[in-house]
Amino acid sequence: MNLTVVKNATCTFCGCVCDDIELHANSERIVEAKAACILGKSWFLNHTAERAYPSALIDGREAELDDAIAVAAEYLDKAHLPLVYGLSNVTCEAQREAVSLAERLGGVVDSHTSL
Amino acid sequence: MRNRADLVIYWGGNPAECHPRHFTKYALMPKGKHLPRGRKDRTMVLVDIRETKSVKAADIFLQIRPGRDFEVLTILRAIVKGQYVNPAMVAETGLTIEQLRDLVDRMKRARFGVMFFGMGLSMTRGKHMNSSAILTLAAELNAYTKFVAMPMRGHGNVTGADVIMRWTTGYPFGISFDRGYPRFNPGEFSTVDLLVRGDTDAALILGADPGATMPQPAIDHLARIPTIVLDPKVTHTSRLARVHITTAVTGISAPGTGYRMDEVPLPLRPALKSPYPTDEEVVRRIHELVRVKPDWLVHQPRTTQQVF
Amino acid sequence: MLRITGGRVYDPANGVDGQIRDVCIADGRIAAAVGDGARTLDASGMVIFPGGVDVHTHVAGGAINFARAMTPEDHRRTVAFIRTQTQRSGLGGMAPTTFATGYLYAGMGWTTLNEAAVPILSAKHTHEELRDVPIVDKSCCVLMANNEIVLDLLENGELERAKQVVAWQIWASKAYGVKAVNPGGVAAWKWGKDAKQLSETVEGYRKLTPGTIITGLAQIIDELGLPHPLHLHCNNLGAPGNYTTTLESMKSLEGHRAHLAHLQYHAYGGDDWNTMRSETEAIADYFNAHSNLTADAGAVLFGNTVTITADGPWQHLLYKLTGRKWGNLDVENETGCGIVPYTYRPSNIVNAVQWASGLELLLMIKDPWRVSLSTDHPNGACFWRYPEILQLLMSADFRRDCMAKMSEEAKRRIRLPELDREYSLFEIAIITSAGPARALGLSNKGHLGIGADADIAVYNQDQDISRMFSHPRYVIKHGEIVIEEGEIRATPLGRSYVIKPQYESTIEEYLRPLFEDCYTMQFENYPVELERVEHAELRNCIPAE
Amino acid sequence: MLQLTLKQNPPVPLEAELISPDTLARMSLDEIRALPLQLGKHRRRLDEFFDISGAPGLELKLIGDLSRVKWLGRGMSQGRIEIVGNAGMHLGARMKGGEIEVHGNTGDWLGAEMSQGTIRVRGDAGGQVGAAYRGSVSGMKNGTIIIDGTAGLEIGMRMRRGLIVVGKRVKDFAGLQMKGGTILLRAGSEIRAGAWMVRGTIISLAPLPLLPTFATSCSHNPLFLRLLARQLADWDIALPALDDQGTYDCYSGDSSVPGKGELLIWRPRNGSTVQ
Repeated sequence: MNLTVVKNATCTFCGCVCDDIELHANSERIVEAKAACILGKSWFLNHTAERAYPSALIDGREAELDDAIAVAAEYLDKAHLPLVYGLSNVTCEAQREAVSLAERLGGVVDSHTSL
Repeated sequence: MRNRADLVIYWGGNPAECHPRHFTKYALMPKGKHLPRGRKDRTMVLVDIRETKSVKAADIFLQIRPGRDFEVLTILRAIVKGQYVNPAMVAETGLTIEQLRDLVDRMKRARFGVMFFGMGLSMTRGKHMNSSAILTLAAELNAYTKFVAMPMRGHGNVTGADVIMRWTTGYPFGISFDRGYPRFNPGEFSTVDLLVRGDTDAALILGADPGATMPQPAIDHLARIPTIVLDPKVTHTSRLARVHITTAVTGISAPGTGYRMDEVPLPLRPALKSPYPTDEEVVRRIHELVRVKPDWLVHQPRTTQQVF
Repeated sequence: MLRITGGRVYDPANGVDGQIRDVCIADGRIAAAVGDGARTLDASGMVIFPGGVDVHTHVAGGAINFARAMTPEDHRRTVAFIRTQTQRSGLGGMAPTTFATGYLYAGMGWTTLNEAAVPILSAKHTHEELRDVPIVDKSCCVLMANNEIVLDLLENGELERAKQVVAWQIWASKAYGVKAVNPGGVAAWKWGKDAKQLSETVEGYRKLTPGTIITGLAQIIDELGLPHPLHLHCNNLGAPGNYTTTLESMKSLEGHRAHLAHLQYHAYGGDDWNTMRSETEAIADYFNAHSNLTADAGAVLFGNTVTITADGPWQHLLYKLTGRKWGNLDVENETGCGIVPYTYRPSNIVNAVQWASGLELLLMIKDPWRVSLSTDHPNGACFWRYPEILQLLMSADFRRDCMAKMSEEAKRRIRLPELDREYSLFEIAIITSAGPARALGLSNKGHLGIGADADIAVYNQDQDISRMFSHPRYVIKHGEIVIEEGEIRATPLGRSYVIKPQYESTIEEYLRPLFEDCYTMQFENYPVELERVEHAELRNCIPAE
Repeated sequence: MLQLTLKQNPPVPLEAELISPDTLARMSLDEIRALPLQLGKHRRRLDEFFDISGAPGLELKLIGDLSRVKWLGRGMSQGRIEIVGNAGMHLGARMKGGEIEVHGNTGDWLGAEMSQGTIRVRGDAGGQVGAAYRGSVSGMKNGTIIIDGTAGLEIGMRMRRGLIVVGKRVKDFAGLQMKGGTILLRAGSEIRAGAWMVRGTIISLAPLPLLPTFATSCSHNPLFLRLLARQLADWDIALPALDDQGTYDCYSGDSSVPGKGELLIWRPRNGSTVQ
């Protein structure tokens, strides 16, 4: 089977964000992460493209994505002071959306920095 | 710093294990334009409370007693300025006045000094004042030579969050929008404080697993209120949440941008295709649903004098 | 479609000086006529200006973003913009948030701005921020005069290759022009040194001097045919006696085009802070006689601000002088950027000289087309205080009132008391819009001729000049009414102007190892993707033969 | 006197900066009932949370556990607020005059950046008492804050003038970056008192862990303490200032700044104590 090779890939495991990693992947998992350190290797090799988890859970039961999004929106909209927290292991694009959502919600947005 | 830093100080961090390539790729080993012999042209000082694997890489290891970072940094500030320090009390830090004087000498003699500080400094007793102490020391050293200090961020893209919040809201973290504009007050709007006091009534958690790391009262409150988790895995927090949504993995199956700890943005190049949506997409879809609900801000003016 | 009737039109580029005439707008541009169905704005008793253009400001990028985090107390003081269904929230003040920056610029009738200092590694970040500056159109200048790769080439006299490198870096950073900050001085600051004299060898080099850097870059930019000339922040900023350095810099630019940034900060005489005085006359005399140069004022207003600059040495000096908080940002980067909150006071003689010098330059430079209004935001004052400067320029009496508060000693150090010139509205339209647009080479901006971008500010005709320019009745951006009666009506995204100069693709192979070594990032990961630049619009270069 | 009794504990903090004598004295009861309070992002009427009795005036009595009610008396310049119960964060922040008395505990930022007036807390206070908000150049500029119980971190941070008295042991960083004024710690503090202080005085009646950047100067009873003692007597607070009771060990610092602040630590003679 052919491997996809991604050059100059970036590792977001630690704050160094090394961008010189070469990834070799089949359709399901990364089989090699050249130049990555020991932490980076385990980060890259431990994730797969398989469906290891249900799309969504509502109250612990498997649920459809659309339903989970609708329930989430309902809870957040109803709250007086919702909190949007985390933002570490996500992309900047997701972070921008999260700040924008917090503003819409009239809530609090916060990251690991405050710890 | 790769090209110039001849004095590299790590404070309260263990790069050998937590940032393995920091030594080799960025700060310590590389041969720089002005440091042709690489590691040999640099002096590395490690300040920590215990002997970690990073000690092997250090020229000088200063082991200080737990919880004395602020005192040591404050003493250094005084020594830099040639001010009085009580020698008897210096001993309580675990170091001698000679060791500290030697460090200050090296700092002043350096052509370009850099201090990286880790969570061993910023998360221990004194917290933000410890960070403030090391940043102030670096600023004051610029009266003698070029000196900078920089936090060693722990997790992936926490720097990105910081940077984005700053340009969109003016503040780096802990921001409340409840009055329709950004307000900032660490201790009031910071997550642990909010949760421990029970001051929030819903939570959306993404890119973090507070259920595994926060103090128990904070976790208890997350379990009490409707909590929504976006994560590639079912995490500790997912288990106590009302809603969990599985998302693609940042940089592995989700494309986008990530910030390096020195605030340089880098493209993320995913190697896998995820069966799950990205965090970005899920947050946007939640936003779209909220947007069409009645707005809580309809009767407000467009600008306002701030409450705080 | 829109028709504005009954207003006095000031369109200096087309020689219109306050005549009452209709302005018609169709498809975002000025049109000869519009149909009867067009909305009509009655502008009787009002004046119509082309939208303001800021040739030199700092509104996005690592430095201003650091300043934001350093000034929470200032954010709390300001009036807040509240989120609406269509508008993001924001905070104004000394270092406004990105959204507020767009609202505040548009809110006084400015519709285009040039972010003047983008460190090469910050380019991607800067564009990300600029995407969140709504309403206004944007361009930016990338820093090059302390770029190690360029400096090494200039040191070795490899001008042709340096040109290729500069061209590649402009395109990779999606910049519009090239900025030189304290040429060689910032490189020296990495050793805690500075480069004060044009003929002095830069620390760390064998023969390279600030002078060679300036001439080399100016020549490269002319040869590449960039629409905006070399944007030069001269050496020795802010230091007493620095006017000689500035004169030398101007002389080294003969035969080339150049734009001198915040000239006020480079026009001081005296030997130290105790004897510092204004030498604007010497600067203005030379400048008046050399039409290859344009400049912006970098005027100072009394009050609070935060000073940020890529000029690290100056910032550290300021920190030592003031003892206020200080942040010094430094990445693998040719900027030792410093940030210091600062208050300019009329009682302080140095500040008084700075205040007067900016105004003197604006009054003594005879050709308004070659000098633009700027405060080097946020360094001299915040951009949203421009109307106060316009009032000072238009009223000699008002200037005298302001000077009454200054000490006699301060007045002996300046020329302002002797200057009676008062700007006309026509001249104001030049220094705020037509002139800077021309300096930037933006042919579709700064005028109301047919086909120009319909960026228009409509002000009440008012004796109170500051009030007049602070509160436009209408602001139109690309044909859309964005401000009406002091309210934000729409927050469209602006466009970004980007240049693609020609370079040979072989330069990439030369650059790759140097770049990766200098910046600890992969060469392929550096360039800013064009699609990440909001509404990018490519502008042409006209290379010299 | 107007009396407001809390009916229900709000689910998230209630911001009530409009509850202050300056605002309420000018209003009718109907206007007061309709006064907007901020419950998270939602704007609510005052009478949703409070029972109202009495007549509007410069005197205000608040009853109930108001520990989730923030910004009470913000910026007040006159009159008096009496709180029977606890109060939330920012009580009396930026106040310019008048008086607040709390028969209970208060949250953080009590009297933060106040410039005049008096606050008395019978119970405990939180952190940042009389402090500067993040980034501000100075904390309280004048006025008096007296706390019978304990207080938290960073009390008097960057304060410029005025007096803070705390009855029980306070947490770290008392008088952090202090620029003037007086802090009296009647039962001492945890570590780092006086850190980075520029000027001002911290008096402790109990032994205090010192930073290494403080130098011993002398042992004596400064004259100004007698004046302070007289002032404190009005509040029924005893301050030893006479030689037959003991002396104060004086230290100066913080030398890292370098600063000229003073730390006075009481050493009683022959086990004589202060209650």
